[in-house]
Formats: sequence, structure tokens, C-alpha cells
Amino acid sequence: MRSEASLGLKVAAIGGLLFLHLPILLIFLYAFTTEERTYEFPPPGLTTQWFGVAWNREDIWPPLYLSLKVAAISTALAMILGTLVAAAMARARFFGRDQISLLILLPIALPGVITGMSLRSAFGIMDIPFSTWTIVLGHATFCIVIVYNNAVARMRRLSGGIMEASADLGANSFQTFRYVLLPNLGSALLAGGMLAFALSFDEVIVTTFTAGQQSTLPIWMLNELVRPRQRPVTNVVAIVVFAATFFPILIAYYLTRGGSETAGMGK
Amino acid sequence: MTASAILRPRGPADRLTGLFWRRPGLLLLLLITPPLLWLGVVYLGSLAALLLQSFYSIDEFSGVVKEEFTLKTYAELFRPQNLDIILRTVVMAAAVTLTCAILAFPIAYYAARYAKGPWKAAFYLGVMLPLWSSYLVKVYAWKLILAKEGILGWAAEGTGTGFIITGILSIPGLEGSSLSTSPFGTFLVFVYIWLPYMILPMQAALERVPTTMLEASADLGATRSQTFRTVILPLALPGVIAGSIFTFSLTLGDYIIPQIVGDSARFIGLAVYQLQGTAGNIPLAAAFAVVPILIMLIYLTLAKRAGAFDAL
Amino acid sequence: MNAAVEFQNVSRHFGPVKAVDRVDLTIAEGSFFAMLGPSGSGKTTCLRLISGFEKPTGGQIRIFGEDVSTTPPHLRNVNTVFQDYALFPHLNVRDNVAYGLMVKGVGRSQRYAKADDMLALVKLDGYGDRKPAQLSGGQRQRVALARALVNEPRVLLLDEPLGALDLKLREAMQDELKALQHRLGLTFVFVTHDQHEALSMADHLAVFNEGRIAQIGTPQDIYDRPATRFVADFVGSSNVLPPEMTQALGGPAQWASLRPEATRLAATGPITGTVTALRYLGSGTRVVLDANGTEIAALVPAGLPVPAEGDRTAIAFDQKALHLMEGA
Amino acid sequence: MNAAVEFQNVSRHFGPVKAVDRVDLTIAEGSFFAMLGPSGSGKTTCLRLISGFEKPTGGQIRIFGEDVSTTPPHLRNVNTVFQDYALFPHLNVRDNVAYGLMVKGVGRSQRYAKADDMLALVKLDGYGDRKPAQLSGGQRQRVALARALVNEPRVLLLDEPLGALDLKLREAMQDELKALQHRLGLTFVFVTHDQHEALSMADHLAVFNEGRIAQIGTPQDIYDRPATRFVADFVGSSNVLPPEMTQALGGPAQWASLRPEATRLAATGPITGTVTALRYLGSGTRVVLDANGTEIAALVPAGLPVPAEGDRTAIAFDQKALHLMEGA
Amino acid sequence: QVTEIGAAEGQVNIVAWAGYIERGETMKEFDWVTKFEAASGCKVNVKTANTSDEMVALMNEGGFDLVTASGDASLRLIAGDRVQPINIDLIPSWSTVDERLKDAPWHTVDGVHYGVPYMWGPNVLMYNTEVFKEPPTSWNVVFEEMTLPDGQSNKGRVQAYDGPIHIADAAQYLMFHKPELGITSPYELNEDQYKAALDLLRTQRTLVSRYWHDAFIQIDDFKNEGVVASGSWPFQRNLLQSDNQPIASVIPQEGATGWADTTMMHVDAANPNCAYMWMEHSLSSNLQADLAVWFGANPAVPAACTDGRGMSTAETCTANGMDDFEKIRFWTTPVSNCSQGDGACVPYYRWVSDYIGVIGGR
Ligand SMILES: Nc1ncnc2c1ncn2[C@@H]1O[C@H](COP(=O)(O)OP(=O)(O)OP(=O)(O)O)[C@@H](O)[C@H]1O
Ligand SMILES: Nc1ncnc2c1ncn2[C@@H]1O[C@H](COP(=O)(O)OP(=O)(O)OP(=O)(O)O)[C@@H](O)[C@H]1O
Ligand SMILES: [Mg+2]
Ligand SMILES: [Mg+2]
Repeated sequence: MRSEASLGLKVAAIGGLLFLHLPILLIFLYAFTTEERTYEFPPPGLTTQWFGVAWNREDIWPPLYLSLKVAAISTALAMILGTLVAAAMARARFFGRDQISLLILLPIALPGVITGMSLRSAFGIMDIPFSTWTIVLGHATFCIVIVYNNAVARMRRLSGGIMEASADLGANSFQTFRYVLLPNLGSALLAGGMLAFALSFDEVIVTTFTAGQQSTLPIWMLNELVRPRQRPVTNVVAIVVFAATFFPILIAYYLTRGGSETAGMGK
Repeated sequence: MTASAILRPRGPADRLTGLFWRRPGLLLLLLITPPLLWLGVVYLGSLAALLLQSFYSIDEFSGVVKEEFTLKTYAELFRPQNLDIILRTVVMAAAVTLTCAILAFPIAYYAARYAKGPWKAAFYLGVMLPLWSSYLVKVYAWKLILAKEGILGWAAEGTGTGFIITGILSIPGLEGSSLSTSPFGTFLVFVYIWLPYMILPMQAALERVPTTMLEASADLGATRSQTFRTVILPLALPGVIAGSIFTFSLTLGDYIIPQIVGDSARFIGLAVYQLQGTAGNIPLAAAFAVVPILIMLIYLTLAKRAGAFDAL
Repeated sequence: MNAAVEFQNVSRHFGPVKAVDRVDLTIAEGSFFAMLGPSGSGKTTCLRLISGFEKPTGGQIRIFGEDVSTTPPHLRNVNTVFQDYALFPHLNVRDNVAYGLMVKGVGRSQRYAKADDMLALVKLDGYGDRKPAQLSGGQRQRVALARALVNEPRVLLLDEPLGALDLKLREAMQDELKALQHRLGLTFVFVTHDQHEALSMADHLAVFNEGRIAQIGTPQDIYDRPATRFVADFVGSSNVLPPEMTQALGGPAQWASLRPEATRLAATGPITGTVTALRYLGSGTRVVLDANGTEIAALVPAGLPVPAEGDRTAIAFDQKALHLMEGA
Repeated sequence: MNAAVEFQNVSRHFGPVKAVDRVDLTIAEGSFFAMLGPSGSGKTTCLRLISGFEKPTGGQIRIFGEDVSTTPPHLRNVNTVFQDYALFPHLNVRDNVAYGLMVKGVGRSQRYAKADDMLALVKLDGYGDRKPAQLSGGQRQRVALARALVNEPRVLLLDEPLGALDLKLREAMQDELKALQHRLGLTFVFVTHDQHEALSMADHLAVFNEGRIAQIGTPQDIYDRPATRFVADFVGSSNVLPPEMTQALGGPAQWASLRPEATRLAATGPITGTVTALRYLGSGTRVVLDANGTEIAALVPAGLPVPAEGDRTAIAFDQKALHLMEGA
Repeated sequence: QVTEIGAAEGQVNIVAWAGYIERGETMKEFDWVTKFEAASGCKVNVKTANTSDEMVALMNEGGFDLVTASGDASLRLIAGDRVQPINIDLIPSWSTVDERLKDAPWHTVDGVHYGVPYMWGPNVLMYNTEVFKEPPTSWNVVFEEMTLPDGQSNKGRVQAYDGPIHIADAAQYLMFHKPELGITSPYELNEDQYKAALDLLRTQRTLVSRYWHDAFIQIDDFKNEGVVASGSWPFQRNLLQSDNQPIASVIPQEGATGWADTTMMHVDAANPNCAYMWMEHSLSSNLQADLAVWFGANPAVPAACTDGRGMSTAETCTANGMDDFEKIRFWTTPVSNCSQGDGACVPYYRWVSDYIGVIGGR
């Protein structure tokens, strides 16, 4: 019905959004506090010095670099693997299909602490030393499903007709992939990739198990928060990350928007 | 028109396509093998490695794992204090899931049904941004909000509503010297952190409820609330279940939040983390880990039956 | 006879789009009223104005004499069979049909009894326990009908209910609907863009064009005496003659329509032309002539000789078959 | 004349479903061949067997004499106009049309020139830069056609290409398609479930029923001389007379068909009955009688008097209009 | 066992308690790493651990060269073959080590040394001086419900250590207040004594708002959560005092448990040369002196109190309990074979799971 929302609904919806955002405002506020070691409310004073301090803290950069690297590799891997399963699952039903869909889902359906621990014990058993790749292994595993979900939703919407149309017009499978599937799947993959990237970038639960002595940005933050020393610096980093994710998320939204709308109107 | 009716293959790509056409299973196999290797070998393999460890035991004095098959560790899992942890976690996960569902519904519903154009984008961003802004910093922000001398306390003092907080803290089971040291605080932070994971699938499911369905209901004489109960809710259920998979599983496994906010009572995630990392009791940690695996497998089976997978 | 539905100068504009524009309309109680028109002409919007899912931006709507401008949809005793049926996928057929009674608070056994009656009425006894997904298109349509009828509405609105069905099934359903309307004595308002359907089913019909009513009348009125070129063109496959030709044929300088069935091929006649197309219809062949730039079609009944493409031939017809139309 | 497509005892079973079952079929080169049949009768599956998207579970398919059992779709010089058009949403109209040339490696300027030719052919010059979403249904259909034609296929397959269009547009497209086929001299295989369409467009047509071919022949053959009750019933709206009635009318004890157009109402005649339904068709009225339990329809041309429901009346017809059919 | 020290490998990885290995990041003055790195060419990588159990786990996992293990971890590491004997001949400063520590049982087994003493100190009772105008005299403020001097109950305003070894604190409290239980060592408890200690801890559970295991979170809690008393380390006291918070600490009449930490070397240490260099460096008296002041504890090298090379003075050493060595009951790992007989005592693994139970309210 295109009528107006009732007042109660509006209040509840707006209230819910506010609930989601008030703590974030606080994070912003405390990036400017003059108090260095602990949070105290209200903040005793405001300053912008922490941005400069953060910039000059050289211990931020290696974790940041590691996090970016891990997120990039995991996302790339997840995009390849996720697209492959999505392509396979979009093709006819086959034996074991349901089991596979469960398997894809498992890494996010099972608590991260379990994924992390399993990988850790597997590394232990196989004597694999911790490295960037051990972190990637964990991240890519749960990123696959993010990419998969986006890709499979788009494939479901994409009429199977256009793939057949392409073959009908003389394109071989590779040409069909290159000229029809990829352009149509592209935005969904990109959106999935961005979500996967953001997820990997902020992951701490699994990472603590697979990082060994390496420090990703969230692990660095955890140490900073637990052992406060220029605590506002963590807030500054959080804000920068927040600002950096704002546009990718917005872009991801516009890329997949058509999707949700058609989905909303379809049967 | 001289072209032949049958074209000759122009290169290996054409020949391969022909092969795929003649043997459709081959392409499927090629597609599915790499991800299956990854998930089946890396992931399931690791899970198996973990489960294997739950049948080992630990030398009580040196803390070294004894790699001999035993059920001793499971026996230990069934000690009352461990059962307490399991029960406490499951109750918390259920409460968090339920609350998330209730809080998420109006947001998801408004975003799906009424928000249009830029408002829709605003709602989307409004849900996504908290989701992707640093989890740790958010949790610490909550610690600050909930502390005795924190923002809520400060606001309550200013508005004379301190009795509400005192009231909550005097409810049996939620006692604490402040919200930040009360199980209620843990609950609140869980709800806050996982809420977006509930909103998104719920919104997707609600968007799939066709408008004509709602019109049909009104047309047949149903009031708004009747339509809500008898049409919207059942049709949105898969989305709710999909969201609940996230909130439930995330609560089962989190070990950061109960460490920072709450009364130090262990949850499964924290227990697993500490048994593994702090105490080095990998067998018991593994046995503990079996619990959420079982719970989630049952949950997933039920969810699948309710058609929730398509709503993820 | 009372008016079931009355539109007084009703408009529904969506921004610049005049979906319905200053429409006056009276639908008599107990009649089978069809709304016909091309896609986008405002038919669905009209129905939605009656059921209350749209509010007029101007004018007044009365249902059985009462102004309904403040009555929400669920309080109007008007039910709709939706174009896509809009069956509730989570309820079985019986619960779908009983839905209207359930929301009114009718007890379970009573409403199931009534629902089963309705299912019998649409010849679906025994299908009560199926889910909508397990039904064929025609069966779903009948469930939608039963569901709309269970509330005993005084007006039933049907939005292209047969659009998705194949010809054979569609004809069967047309007969069924017509019989049902007869039996129940309800007012049916039926939307379609298929002129055969409208002509064969309705007592009265309104032809829509761009949000306005181009003509309103009985099927015979519309078919035999189209008021405008648009109607002549849209309904049936009339020939439309430009003013000069009408004049040349002995009429006034006005647009006129001439039905192909009213013509016959002849050696000589008032119109001559070259055969440009032949179309075999089973019951006859439609012959299209080019008469000095105007396309004229004539119907040759099965059995009579058919000219070949490119032949020159003449058309003869009874003068009174020439029907004059309004300016446009 | 060569055979463009030949089916030799071809079957396509999906588990227990016999979508296509032991079909023998020959489609002559350059003909306009229609496949007609109710929903689910196997028409689409037949087309997909020709284009290669389905593989026969039995029998052999030849295209221009060559066995295609190992030829994948992209190597068959056969193109399809899909029911939902299946235009590439990410490409503009020109790139859609040029797609077949692009994958063959034809250079940009050359393929665009050819694509523009094709667009001119389907009267869409100047639409090259639009995206498919910006076109109307009829225009999309023509793009799909141009896209399929650009490869100069030797057989063009069309799967209910006009199903989604409204009557007016459909008739226009029918004429266009027919004209195009004439001009290009291609073999068209056209699937539809609309008998009018099939009859008016095809040179030859095959009537499908439950995966098998019920009859194959020219439109006249099919319409005037249906081979089985199913064909008589499905094609046109023939009356089907049971053996006893045929016998009573002076024929052998066999099922027979009698077209309503071949009958007239009379005071006395071989068949009498009560009028049970009237259906106004614009060009006439269809009168349905109940003759001792058998429903018989007669067509009263516009202008002649029409009896009222419940009247008793008789039907007269030319004895040779009675057409005998096979047992079933 | 290493017989000679070769060239530096370039780094050394150490598991340490928070605040043990400072490089001037928390406070500029406290830095005993930078110079070492420059002099030895060994980069020092520190992983902080919050509990002894975590240290053991980290060492079991491997990848570290050294660990600053407390007495409740050291023997476990030795029994588990996680650490290797130390060749004291390669450590010239060994001779300067406190005689009381040289052969201490928590790092010497059958006369073999498994580490170099690092530091020792008491677990003090830290309190808020605005609430306690007079220093509390008994641990009862954290064990029993009572009205504090400011007129409010201690309920919800005290903390306790989030490690099973805290059971020993309870046992020690009982040793003083319930002599009838016959506790001789808080680390050697028979079933009855153990049960009594757990009961006391269950009472404490109702008072404690949150258990602490992270020094910095405890500091936060004293500032923001209204916590006024808790067992603690001098480290937190020093930091809070330097922040001008009204905080002090005391060793109450019951005495205190304490820790004596040893730098131990992993059996598979990848950087043995740097490890030996660090061990030698760790005994230098200026490091020991600064560390003692920083952490509020006692140096393993007595000279550090007096030679004036670092910040310690004879007074600070006395204040930190340098002379109370005999009064402090050092953390050791409880084992079942104890002075009360073989199998008479409750072993550590039960301490672990029972303490989890107590914190969970059981
Ligand atoms: N909610 C709306 N917002 C804007 N324009 C609308 C809306 N609903 C309908 N319209 C416009 O109003 C006009 C009439 O639409 P309507 O649906 O009534 O046509 P219709 O006659 O039912 O056509 P069809 O046969 O295709 O169903 C169309 O131009 C349509 O685009
Ligand atoms: N992939 C498939 N798997 C199983 N059954 C199928 C498949 N494709 C078609 N069928 C079945 O084969 C039969 C013939 O289908 P087909 O699509 O050829 O019918 P059709 O004549 O084109 O019907 P319509 O007019 O509805 O398009 C149907 O019963 C259909 O359900
Ligand atoms: Mg409409
Ligand atoms: Mg079909």
C-alpha cells in the first residue's frame, strides 16, 4: 500500500537508526578529547592534535598495510571462488547441491571463534608457520559466502535466456562469459567484493587465531584499547576507516540498487 | 545465403565449448572443484582437526596435550560450571536474537515499504555504516556509555531517571554495580553490535513481499494489524530466520564483548578463547566448540526447512 | 435499477501523468461492465479508485449512492480479483478463500464450511488442502475468484483476470464467469485490453483512451457505431475511411467506419484497389486492398473464391453499413 | 525443395515427462512452419532441440541433411527469437544486433554497418543508441528479430514472439514477420498456442499434443479436415459430433467435425436443439444449442436475426461440410 | 644447553607481563630496551600475556625465545619440557643475583637452573583514599560484605583477580582467620580447605562487579566504575598515582601472596644468542632499579637498591617489601602430591575449572 507509514512505525524506525548511530557519534567526539589514557565523560577538553599524532605514529602503518593486503588478497580469492560456486549453483540442480549450499554458509553460520580455532589447530597439526597467508586462509573462507550471495542473487534475476541467446548467436562459452555474464554480474560482484573487503578489514575474532605474532589493524586497535596510550588515536583511526568505507558502501548500494527494487516488485 | 548450416570450430575455445556441451557434468565439475577443495578441504578439514582434538586430553600439570583417544574431555564438558556456560550463552543468544528481531523489524519494514529515493539510500547507509565501522571501537564506546560514571549515568543524573538504571540493575540475574558490569550491559552491547545483521536480510525479505499481497489482504477486509500478522509476518519469516542465524551464531561465538562489558561470567566464545589461548587446554576448548557447531547445525537444518537460505 | 458505482468528474493524476482524467461513469447494479482500452489508458487506475487503493485527485466516487472518499479499502464491500491473483503463498487454498472471513472474526468451522461452498462454486472441490503453487493458472484464477466472492461483495472488480491463460482455457473461463455473474446477480467490473473478450462478455462497456472515456455503451453500440476514430480503430477491425473517401462514397465530409464483414468483393463497386495482403482466418479470408493510399479490408467467407495478391478488385457494400463518426 | 530440418523419431524425455515423444517431422527449406499446441505440449522443447539447447534422448535431428548430434548450439547456423526476447540489458540496441558478428570477430565499423542495415530492415533506424529498457514491447521484439537475422541464419526459430503484445500490435507484427520471411526467403519455424496466428501465418503447421504430433499439414488441411478430435477441438472452434450423431445425419458411425460457419439457423433441419448460450463476436453471434446432450455451435452473421436463450431452433448445413475424423 | 654465545640473530621474542619490558612508550623515563637493541643488535619483540595460564599456552604454542614466568607457571613449563636449562656460566651477572633467589625452587629442579630471576613482589590491596581515610588493615574488605568507611556497602565496588591462582588469596585469608582449617600453605589445600576457600570466593562473587585480568582495564574501572578496593599490583597503583588519582596500596595483616618471576628460555628458541644477551642485560642493576620503581616491586639484584645506577633507592626497596621476602607466599603451581601427602591436595587443573564455576556464580 502506498499510504503513509503510521507514526509508531516512523518513531520506531528512526529510533532504531539513532540507536545504531549514537555510539558512533561518541567515537567521533572522543577523537577530539584532550584526555589521553581513559575515556571520561564529558570530555575535559577538545583538540585536533590526535590526527597529527596518529599520522606520526609509525606503529600504525605496518598493521594498516597488513590489513589492506590481507583484505585485498582475501577479497580477490573470495570473488573467484564465490563466483565459481555461484555459477555452478545457478546451473541445473545436481546431486549434493543442498549440501554444498550448507557448506558455503557454514563459515559465517558457525561462530568465528570456531573457524579461527579450527584453522589454528590445523596449522598446528600441519606445522604451517603463521604468515599473511594463514590470515588470508581464514578471511577468504568466510568472504566466499558474501560474494556468493551477491552473485547468486543476481544470477537468479538474470534471465537464463541471455546466456542461451549468446550461444545461439554463435558465442562460445568463453565469449559468453566475457561479453554477457561478466558485464551483467559485474556490479553484483563488485558490491560483494566491497562488502567482503570491509568484513575482512575489520575482522578480529578469527584473525587473533590465525595471525600468530602479526598485527592487523583491528589487532593493533585491540592492543591499543586494552593498553591505553593516546587512546584517542584509536578513535581517529576508526574515523578514518569509517570515512574511507562511506563511499564504497554508497557505491555498492547504487550498483545493486536495481536488484532490490526488482526483487521487491517480483513475485 | 551461402553459409553452411553447421559451422566448423574456429579454435580451441569452440572445441572446448563443444566438449562442455556434450558433457555438461564436466563444466560443473570444473566450476565446483576449486571452491569445494577450499571449503571442503581447508575448512572442513580444519573443523575435523579441531573435533579430533576434543578426543584428546591435557596433562593437568604441564598443560601439554596428550594425543590419545579419550572421552575424558567430554566428561569434563558436562561439569555443572561448563553446563552453566552453555546455558548462559544459549539464553543470551536467544534473548539477543529475539530483541534484535523486534528492534530490526520497524527499521527493515520502513526501509522496505516506505523509504524511497534518497531516503532509501539513507536507510541503507544508516544500517551499513555501523556494520562496517570498527567493531572494537564501538564496543569500547559502549563501555564508556554504560560505565557508572559514563554517559548514561550522567544523562540519568541530569534528567532524574537514574531510578530506571537502578531498577534494571536490581532485577535478579541482571545485578551489577553499573550497566557496564551487569549482564544487561553485555546483552545491550550484543544487541547493538549484531542489529545490522538482522536488519539486512529482514529488509530483503520484506522487499520481496509483493504489494498486491497487502492490497489483497486489505481488499478482503483486513485491518493493518491483521495484514501485518497474517500476511507480512509469515512472508517475512525466512528473512527473520536468516537474520537470526547471524545474530545467534555471532553471539554464540563472540569473546570480546563479554570480556569488556559484563560481570566476567564466561560465555562459550570466551570460554573457548580462554581455554585455547589463555589456558592452553585445546581439548576442552575443542569439546566446547562442538556445542555451538551442534546448535548451529540443528538451527540451520530448521532454517533451511523454513526456506531461509534464499533470504540470506 | 440502482447505480452500483458512480464516478462524477473523477481524476487521478500522478504528477504530470493524467492516469484518469475527468471521468463520468455509472455502473448499473447487477450488470457486467467491461473497461476496454490500450495499455496505459487508465483502466487499472479506475478499478483501484473503486477499491480504494488510489484516492481521486478530483471528483467524487459513490458506491451504492454513498460517497466513499473517506472509506479505507478494507471497509468497502467491494472485492477484487487481481491480475496476478495475489494468492497468499503461505496459506493453503481453503485458508486463502476463508481469509476474508477470518479477518472478520468468523469461527473456524463456519468459515471453512463457507470456503468449501465457494470452492464448489468455482468447481475446485477437493483442492482445499493444496498450496497455491501446486495449482495451474486457471485453477489459481478460480481460487482468486472464490476468495473475492466469499465476502459476498456487492461489486466484484476483475483486473484482466484471464490475461495469462491460453485461448482455450480463456474461453472456458469467460463462459464460467459470465454464468457465475448471472447466477449470483452481482455487479462485475471487468478490465481487459482484449476487445473480443469485452464484446462477448459485457452488458455495457467503456472504451478508455489516455485516461478518458472515449465511448460508453452496449457492445453492439461500440462495435457497430463507434463514436470516434480511436474506438473504430481499437475495437474490432473496422476500416476507417477519411472524410474525402466518405464524401466520394456519397456521404458527408466526415470520418466513417466500415466493417469488413459488411463488404463483399465485386467486379465493380464504389471502391477499387489492389490486393496487398491475404490473411487466412479459417472461417474466411481477410483481403486487404490499397485504395488510393487508404487500406481497406474485406472479408471473404470460406468457400468463396479469393483473389491473389496484386490483383485489382472492387468492394461493394450496403450504404447503411457506412457509419459516420465524430470529428477526431 | 530441400529439407531444412528433419526429425527422425526424436524423443526428449525429462525423467517420466515425455516432453517430446517419437516425433517425425520435415520442415521444407524456405517455408513458414508453425508449431501449434496447448501449453506443455512440447513446442518449446522441439525448438530447443533444433537450436541445440536440449539434446534428444532418442532419434536423430538433421539440419540441411547434416546430423547435429555432436554440434553445440553456437556452431549451428540457426538463430532464435526468444519468447522474452532475451536482449542483452547491458548493450545498446546496435551492440545487441551486432553481437553475433562481434563474437565471430567482424570488425567494428563493418559490424555496425551491418547492424544498422538490419535495424533498417525491421524499421528501427535511429534506435541504435538506446538501451533495451528504453524500448516498447513491439520494438524489443523487432530488435530480437534483427539480432537473430544478422548472422544470416539458414533457419530462424521464433518461440511465441508475439505472446506478450496486445492484439493491435500483434496483428501488425504478424504482417511484418510474414512479409520479412517472404523477402528473405528464410525458413521460419514459429511456435504459438494461438490458432488464429498459426492459421494466418503458416505455410505448413504441426499440431502438438502431449509431446506428439497430432496432425501436420497446410492451414486449410488442419482447419477443414482435422485428423483427430483433439485437432478439431483445439483448432478453430469446430463442433465435434459423436459417431451416433454422424450416423443419424447420414454418415458412417465415426466422429465428425462441423464448422460453425458452415451452418445456418433454419426452421427445420437435421439437428434441433435448445439455445443455451449466445456470444456476441462483433462480426456475428455464436449461438450454442444443446442437441440431445451434444453442444453444437452455429454462427449467425451480423445483421441476421438471433434467437433468444431457451428458444428451440434447428441447424441446416451442406452435407459436404461434415468432415469425418479418425477414431480417437 | 648452550655452551657459547655466538653472533646476534637480530631479534628476540619475549612473552612478558604487562609493564615488564618498557621502551619508553608509556612514560619516557622508563626505557630499558632501546639501548639494549642498539648495543646488541637484537630487536626486542614483546607479547604481553595477562595470566600465567596464557603464558604457558603461548610457550606451548612456540615461536618465542623467552618468557617472564611466575612461579605458578615456571614448574609447569619445566615439566612440559617447554624450557631449557640455562648455562649460568654464560651469564656474568649471575653472581649479583639475590642469594634468596639463586636456587629458588620455582626455577631450580634437581640443581639445574631453568632461568634467570627477574623480579619479585607482593599482590597488594589497592584502595581509594577518599573512601579509606585510614588504610584498610584486612583483606576482608574484598572478601566479606561490609560497610566501608564512607558509609556505603562494599557490594559492587570491589574487584578480584580473574585467575585461578586467586584461590590462594582466599586460602591465605582463611589461614589467618580460620586457623582450625589447618592450612599451612595456600598452594597446598586438601579437599576441606579447598572447599572452604571456594565458599569464601563464592561470597566474594556477590561483592565483585567485575573480575580483572588486564591491568589497564582495572585502571579504567577504578576511574570510571567506582571500584574502591581490589587485590592488585603495585604497577596499577603507580600508574593511577601518576595520574593524580586518590589511590594507595597496603599489605594487610593477613600478609600477601606474591610473585617471583624468572626469565626462562624456550627449548626451541630460534634466537638463543640474543636470548642470552637479554638475560644478561636483564640483570644489569640499572635496569633492575628502574623496573623495580616502575612496577613497584623488588629487584632480583640487591645492588640495584643501593648502587644508584637506576631510580631505586634503599627506601623504595624497603617500601616495596624488599625485607618482607619471607612473609610473602610466592605463587607456585598447586599439585596433588604435596606436603600433606601424595594425592592429598587439590591439583591446579581443578582450580582452573572450579574458579570458572565460581565466576559463573556456581
Ligand atoms: N503509481 C503511479 N505513479 C505514476 N504513474 C502511474 C502510477 N500508476 C499508474 N500510472 C500511470 O498511469 C497511466 C495509467 O495506468 P494504468 O495502470 O491505469 O493503465 P492500464 O490501462 O491498466 O494499462 P495496462 O493495460 O497496461 O494494465 C499509465 O501511464 C501509468 O504509467
Ligand atoms: N527442463 C525440464 N525439466 C523437466 N520437465 C520439462 C523441462 N522442460 C520442459 N519440461 C516439460 O516438458 C513438457 C513440454 O514443455 P514445453 O516447454 O516444450 O511446452 P510448450 O509446448 O512450449 O508449452 P507452453 O505453451 O506452455 O510454452 C512440459 O510438461 C514441461 O513441464
Ligand atoms: Mg492495468
Ligand atoms: Mg513454450
